[in-house]
Amino acid sequence: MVEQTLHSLSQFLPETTLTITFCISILAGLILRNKPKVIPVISFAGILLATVFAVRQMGSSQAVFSGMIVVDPFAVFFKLLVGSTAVIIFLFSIYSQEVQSTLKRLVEYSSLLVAMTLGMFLMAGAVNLLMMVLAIELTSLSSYILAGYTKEAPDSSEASLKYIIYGALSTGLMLYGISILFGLTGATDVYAINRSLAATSVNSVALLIAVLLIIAGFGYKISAVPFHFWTPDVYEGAPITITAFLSVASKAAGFAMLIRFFKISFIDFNLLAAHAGGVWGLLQGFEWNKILAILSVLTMTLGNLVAVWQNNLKRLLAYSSIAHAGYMLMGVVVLNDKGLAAVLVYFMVYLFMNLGAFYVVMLVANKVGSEDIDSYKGLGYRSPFISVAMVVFFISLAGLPPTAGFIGKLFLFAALLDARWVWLAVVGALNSVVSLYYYVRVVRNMFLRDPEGSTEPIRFSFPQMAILLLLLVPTLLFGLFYSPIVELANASVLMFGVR
Amino acid sequence: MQDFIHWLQAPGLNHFLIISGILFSLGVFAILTRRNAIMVLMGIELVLNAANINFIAFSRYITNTLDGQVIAIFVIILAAAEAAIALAIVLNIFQNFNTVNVDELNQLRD
Amino acid sequence: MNFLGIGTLSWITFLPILGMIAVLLLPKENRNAIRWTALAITFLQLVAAAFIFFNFNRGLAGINTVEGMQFVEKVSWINIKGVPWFGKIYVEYFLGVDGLSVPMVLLTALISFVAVIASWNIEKAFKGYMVMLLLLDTGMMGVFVSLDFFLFYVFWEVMLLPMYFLIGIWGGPRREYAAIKFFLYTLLGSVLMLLAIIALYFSVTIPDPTTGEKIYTFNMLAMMNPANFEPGSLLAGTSTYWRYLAYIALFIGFAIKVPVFPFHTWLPDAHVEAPTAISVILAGVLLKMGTYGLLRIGYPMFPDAANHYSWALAVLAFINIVYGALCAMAQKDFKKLIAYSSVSHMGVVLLGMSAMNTQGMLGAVFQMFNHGTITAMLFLIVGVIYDRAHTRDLDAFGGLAITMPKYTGIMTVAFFAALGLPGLSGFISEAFSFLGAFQTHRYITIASTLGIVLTAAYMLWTLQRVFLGQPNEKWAGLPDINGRELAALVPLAIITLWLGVYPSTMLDIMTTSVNHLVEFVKQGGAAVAMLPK
Amino acid sequence: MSPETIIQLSVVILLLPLLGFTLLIFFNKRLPRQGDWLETGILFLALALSLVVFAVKMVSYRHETFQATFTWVNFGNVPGFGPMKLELGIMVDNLVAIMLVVVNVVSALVHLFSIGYMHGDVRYGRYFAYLGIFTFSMLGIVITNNFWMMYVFWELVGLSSYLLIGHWFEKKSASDAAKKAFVVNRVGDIGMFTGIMILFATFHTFTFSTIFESMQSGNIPLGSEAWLTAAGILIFCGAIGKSAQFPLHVWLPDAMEGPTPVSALIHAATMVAAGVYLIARAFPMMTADALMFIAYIGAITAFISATIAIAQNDIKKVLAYSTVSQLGYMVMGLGVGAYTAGFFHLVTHAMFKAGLFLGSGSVIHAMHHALHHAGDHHTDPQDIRNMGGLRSKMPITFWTFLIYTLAISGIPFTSGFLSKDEILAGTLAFGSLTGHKIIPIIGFFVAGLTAFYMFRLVIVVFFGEHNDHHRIEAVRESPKTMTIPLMVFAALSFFAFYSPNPFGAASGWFFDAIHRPESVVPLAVAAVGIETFEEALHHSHSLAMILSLTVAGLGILIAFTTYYWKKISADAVADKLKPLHTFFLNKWYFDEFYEWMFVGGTKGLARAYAWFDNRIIDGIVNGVGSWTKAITLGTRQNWEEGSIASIFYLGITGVISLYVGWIAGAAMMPFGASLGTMVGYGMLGLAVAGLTFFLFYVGVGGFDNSIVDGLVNATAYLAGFLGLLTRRVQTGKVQTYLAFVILGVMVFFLWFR
Repeated sequence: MVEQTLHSLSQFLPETTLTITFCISILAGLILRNKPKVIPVISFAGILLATVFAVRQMGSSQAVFSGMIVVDPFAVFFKLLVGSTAVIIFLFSIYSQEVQSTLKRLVEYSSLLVAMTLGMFLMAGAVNLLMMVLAIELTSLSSYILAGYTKEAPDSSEASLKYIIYGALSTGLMLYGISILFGLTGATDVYAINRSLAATSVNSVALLIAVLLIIAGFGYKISAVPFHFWTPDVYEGAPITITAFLSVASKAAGFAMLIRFFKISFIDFNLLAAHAGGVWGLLQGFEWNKILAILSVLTMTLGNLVAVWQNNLKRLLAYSSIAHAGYMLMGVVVLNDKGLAAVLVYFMVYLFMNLGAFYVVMLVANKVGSEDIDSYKGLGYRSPFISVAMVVFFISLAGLPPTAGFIGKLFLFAALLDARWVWLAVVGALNSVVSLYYYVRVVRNMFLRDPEGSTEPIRFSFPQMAILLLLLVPTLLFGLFYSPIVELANASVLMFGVR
Repeated sequence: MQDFIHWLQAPGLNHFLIISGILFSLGVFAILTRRNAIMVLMGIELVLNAANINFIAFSRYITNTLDGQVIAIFVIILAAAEAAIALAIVLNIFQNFNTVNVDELNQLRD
Repeated sequence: MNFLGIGTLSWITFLPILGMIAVLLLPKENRNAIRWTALAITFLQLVAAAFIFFNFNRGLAGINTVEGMQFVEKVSWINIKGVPWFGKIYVEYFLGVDGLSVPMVLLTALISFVAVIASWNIEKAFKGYMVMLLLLDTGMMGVFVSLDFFLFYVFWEVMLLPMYFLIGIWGGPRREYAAIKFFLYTLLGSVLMLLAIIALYFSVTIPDPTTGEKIYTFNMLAMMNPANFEPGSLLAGTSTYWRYLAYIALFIGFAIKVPVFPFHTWLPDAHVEAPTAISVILAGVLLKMGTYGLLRIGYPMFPDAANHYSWALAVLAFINIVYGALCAMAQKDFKKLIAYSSVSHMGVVLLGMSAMNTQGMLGAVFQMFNHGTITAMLFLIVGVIYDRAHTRDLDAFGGLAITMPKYTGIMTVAFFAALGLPGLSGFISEAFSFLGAFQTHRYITIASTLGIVLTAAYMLWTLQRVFLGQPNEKWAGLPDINGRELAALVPLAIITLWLGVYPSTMLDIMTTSVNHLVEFVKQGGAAVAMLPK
Repeated sequence: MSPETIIQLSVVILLLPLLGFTLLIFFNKRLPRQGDWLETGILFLALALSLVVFAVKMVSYRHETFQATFTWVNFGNVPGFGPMKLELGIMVDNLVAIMLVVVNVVSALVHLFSIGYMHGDVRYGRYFAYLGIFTFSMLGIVITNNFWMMYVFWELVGLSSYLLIGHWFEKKSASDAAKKAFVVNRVGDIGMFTGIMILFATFHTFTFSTIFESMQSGNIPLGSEAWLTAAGILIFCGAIGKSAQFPLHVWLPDAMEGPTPVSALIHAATMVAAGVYLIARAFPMMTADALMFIAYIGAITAFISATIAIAQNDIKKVLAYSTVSQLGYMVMGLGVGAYTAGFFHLVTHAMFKAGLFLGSGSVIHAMHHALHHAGDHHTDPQDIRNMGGLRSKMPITFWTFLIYTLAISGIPFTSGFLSKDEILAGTLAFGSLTGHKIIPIIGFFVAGLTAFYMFRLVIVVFFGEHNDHHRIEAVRESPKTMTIPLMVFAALSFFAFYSPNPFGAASGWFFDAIHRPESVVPLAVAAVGIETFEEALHHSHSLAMILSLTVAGLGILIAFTTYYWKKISADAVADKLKPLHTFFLNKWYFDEFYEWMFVGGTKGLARAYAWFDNRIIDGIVNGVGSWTKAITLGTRQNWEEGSIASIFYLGITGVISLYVGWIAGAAMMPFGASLGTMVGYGMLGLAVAGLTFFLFYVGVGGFDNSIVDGLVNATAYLAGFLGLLTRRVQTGKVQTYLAFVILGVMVFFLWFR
């Protein structure tokens, strides 16, 4: 038992690191009251270290802590994704006015970011429904506070309250669903659920209710329609850094859990072996992927159509991120590893392009003081480099070559067509046309319109540009040379205990 | 009628499930209708506890293990943590808006 | 073939990118340096195109064989090793030209060169304009030389953004609407095309030359060989539902670019609002991409569907020809009239393509080239008058033949070329298209000849309204066409005239390839032996 | 001289005028006298060369045909066919040799004439350049050995005609006429092109001889005799356009807006005769039906235009209609099988009609100067009612004009007598062989009419009293450059150049050189054979001569009685026959008819009774143009809404729309459909009808804007509206959100249950 725990601990190094960083951050905050700027450095170092440890886990595949958590390529991939996002968010925070203006509370900010990262790491590896709920809660509780981080601002606190009420209900629904599933299968461990479902048939109505309630929980996390309502409000109200973090990392962790839950719980492993490379067999004839397909269509369509009407860039990006969740859900619908690999590829490019877009919004908001689309008028002439970068991020988000966003879409559509989900692919493709419209609205304001008010050039410091390049270069490069991301994705779809 | 009384007299899994269902519904009802933020949070507690009852009932009648009970304990802790943070946020809201009426918090919309 | 270790086609494609970088490095104020750099670059490109033209082996067919392609450059680009559930992904940087693409390469180089001359005096953000123009140039050239579908698609989409900016920033009063309409419309087409590409991608495998492992590939030539289609894959077999659907998706993608009725409404807006040089490029090169795509991709990859829908294409061609001409006649705006005339003339290309025989296809490809040069002249001509009078209202002019005799002279050549006067190149391609189409679609072709009369009518009517009659007092002081404008127009006029008299200069390039394509499509894509010279 | 030299010389003849054009179009401003001497010199050189070719051909190679071809386009190894090449080339046979001389004679003399006539014109140099390109194109038509080049040069003469008619493009009427000429010709040309397409589809070549050989071996177009006939008629459509045959003859009178020498060269002697030449070239492939069609078209044209010519008062208009009439004669001649006669008439007519036009040019020139001298800018110098008594003032012009008139009237000892007589004999033979007696009847009637209206012209212009002494005093004979051509043409109008026998052309060199070619069409559809026809011709010769002399004499007599002796009052006759006279004066109301048909009461149904009196405003092109415009622009922009014309238009389009809708709905409805299906199809039909009507109402242009583009925009708006709608769901109230979550779960549950 002890041996097992010790072994588990050794495989738990990234999470342990984060936990310790969290503690140190808080303690250091108490001790170094006068030097609050040190704390983020500690947290940053901790997250960087945890990410490095996560990289070192690559290739291993095992269950730890009595099967509560697994360490497998799939989990490592998402840890890497979350870790990188956290690192980049810390870099953003250096230049975020919202964060820097409340210097005294930097301890809170950075330690909660660490906690949130920890929650997401756990989400990536959780294989027990209880573990999943706990991980979600850890993430959520931190994010509730962070969303309301600038607590003097009414927007921020309103966002925070909406977020917690919404999140709490979703957790409640999910727990209720889990309890029903527990009743039906007698287990909370996904492998056990799978075994139970494979062995005995269960009441299909009860199963449906349970799954729908659980989907409500996941849907909230990945902001899928109709569980998305919190997203625009919270994204708008929260500080930009937090919004960016939520839009990428939180979504990624949610997807990791969703995929793992469905793939392990409801797939017929016997059929899986027989049809290597083909479409998975479903247990109990329960076509959960159809639910996800509908969800996906609703999500991307609503996200895109509503985004057309947004004038606040943060809110526009919120809807855009909803739409992107819809695209990624398509990859889950197809029920094979190609689809999953496509989702992973998409996440990698999404990381760069979405963070890039948020970063530009943040930089501009710092200078102009507004996130309104009108404040972007003539920006192309005041700050060409930033604007060109924004154009690149936007056309990448819209999915045009030669940017990485295209590769993401390419692999998603490829997976869909390969599994003959042609109608869904067509819907997705048409949606990307709609999405172009609102991205181009911003581009139009930047280049086609003349500046309103000041026409002074806006200048940014070199490090600010360096961070931008850090995001810009991969967005372009992976559009033309995508072998690394695809190979990484291909290697990362492997889950512990499957096949 | 006789049967019903009989049924009532011999509590089993279904009794618990029905109670839990009622509790869940009440919770949801409270969440959707109460305008005071605190009351909404109370509704959420109801929902969580409905799940707890399910867990324990299933644990008792179906699996015969302690899994359900353990989960319930976790959920209770979780609910406490959530409530703590929620109350802090409500407090902050009250400072900013002078109200805890969730209906009036609609600055962020469309 | 190689210069500095880089192949001709790479040079011709990426020269503008080099120019773009050079322009970016130049100071904004130095307009002369910028314009001469751009001109030099496009001129070099033109030289490279001429080099290709003169060194092109007219006896090789190309189309579906890599041996038949010339100036081939083939480098592994993306090579992702296979996993059990996901085959090997192999994308090549694969360039090559055959008889279909060489005329287009020439056209692109020529029109780009002319466009730079026509852009000489752009006022606003000159540097940005040239950068965009050169980027656009690379995109266009790339489409015509790439033989890997992925590469093709990348180039195809790369054009969109510069075009959006060129229309949107430097365009007319309704530029924003026109630009976004162009962008969305074209994107709609290309996403459908993308789906078709993906479907093809998953249906076609080729064995790895070394290991024999099956690899998925974007190689266009591989996609043309029915033997490469995986049995049981989405697009395997012939004349299946999915194959027709994929063909239609591809077709819509290309049809929007052509544009084919009813997908043409972006065109009048975009052409009218774009600055002169961009209208020239739009009409001169961009429209050809649609028909080129159909010939290069749609036909050889889906010969069954192409045959099946050839009548539908003919009907669409008829509608394009007649409807476009009628719409042109209804216009009061000079530029819009020319824009609609493009719809009509591209209909001739479609008609020739629907013929599925040598004369028709030859006519179609030749018409692509000729329409490129002729319509470029027409737009330049409109640009000249708009620069001077700041109006394009057809009824506002009159008697310009007296005020601007040289201008009228060159205009006459362009107008008569557009209405298909023998001795000018437009006639030959039109006549060949009709001759070919008649053999396949008798009555539709006869009906389409109506377009010939209508074209003559609206062209001459325009000519009369603008150039003939008593000179309008208001425009008495208009200066005649200047040297720079002549420099843009005269080469085009000479080409039009030369090809009208001796078309073999261009036709010889195409015949072998076109014959091969016809044979290939007729046989339903069955492997066709190389045809003798 | 070897055949090669003949070919080479012919090529030189062909290219000389092109050289002139190229030099003049670019350098006319820099050359002394704007280069008229250059172009004229070139033409006389070409004339000399063509005379050499003609002489050598006639003397040494009378029965041979020379061809020279080159590969113009190589189609390579065409799938399903094998190697295919497009060979173009030229040929020289007797037809060509004669035509070369005819074209060059007329052209050279017109050049010479123009030096005087066009003196001081604003675009003097360009005028000569245009003459050059015209001559080049015309020679191209003559010399080619294939349909392709025929079509190419066919269009090119159209271009030169366009340029020359529109020479004075400042005048709206001139540019209108030019446009009309080009577009109407294009209508004919697409017919010709379709014919060529039919031939090419089968024979894959354009060369006459190859096509005919292949046809002779039983290979007919598209494998059906109907298509063969169609091909013949369609090719003839080209001639209908270019030779101004009914119903496309309307452009020629308008073309008189061009300078008069141009009318002489293009619209009298050469270009309009190209149609006749085309028929002669394509003659072997004409079936009996096609020839019958040709004969009737020719006869109708001859008759209609002769009647119109009677009532015209513009000197050039009279000659224009006379030209149309004579062209009809030639076409009729070819159609009935009198091949040689038809072609012969082309040659003789070219000489005297060119002379007539140049003569009229001389008169107009003189009148113009006289009026100018008198400071009179209102009197029309072309109206014959303003002339009279010019005989003494312009003796050379008068005498030559009289000779031409005698020739065209068919008086013995003139060339016109010879050719006309042969044609009339041919029609008689045709009538007796086929029973279509109406053709000879028209032929003789028109011969009489011709004599009548031509003498009317001569009498009114040259005899009688001048009605304005002051004006006539200033009239002077034209300069030498103008009178010399007149005299040459007059000389060429005598019989001696064509036949030693003034009463029979058959004994002359012409009939020896030109023979009707053997038909290559299948026997079943071929026209009457040559021998049979010759036989019948032989029998009708004497009768034809007597009859033709009689009607010509009668015509002249009536003309003199009416206009010279004034025994019959022309006005009184005109009064008595008022409707008829108005009818002729208004050119049979062709323009009006087209207008009425196409414009549909532009002038209003309310004035239906008065439509006989309507002024001539638009021509057929404008008529079709108005309709086309109506289709492109719709009611709103074409006509005032609520006007009679618009109501008429809407009525017609309404009927069309209903018909289209009916086809879409009712005709597609499956038999025995249920009520629901029927209603559905009915709705579909109504929708289609509505859409069609809307198309007509707003025009194609409006349709494109409102419907096609509208659909695109509507899609965008719909998407936007949906977005706006869903945006409203985001109320900002968290409880609403939660309600939606619960609702969402429930809906999903119900959906997937």
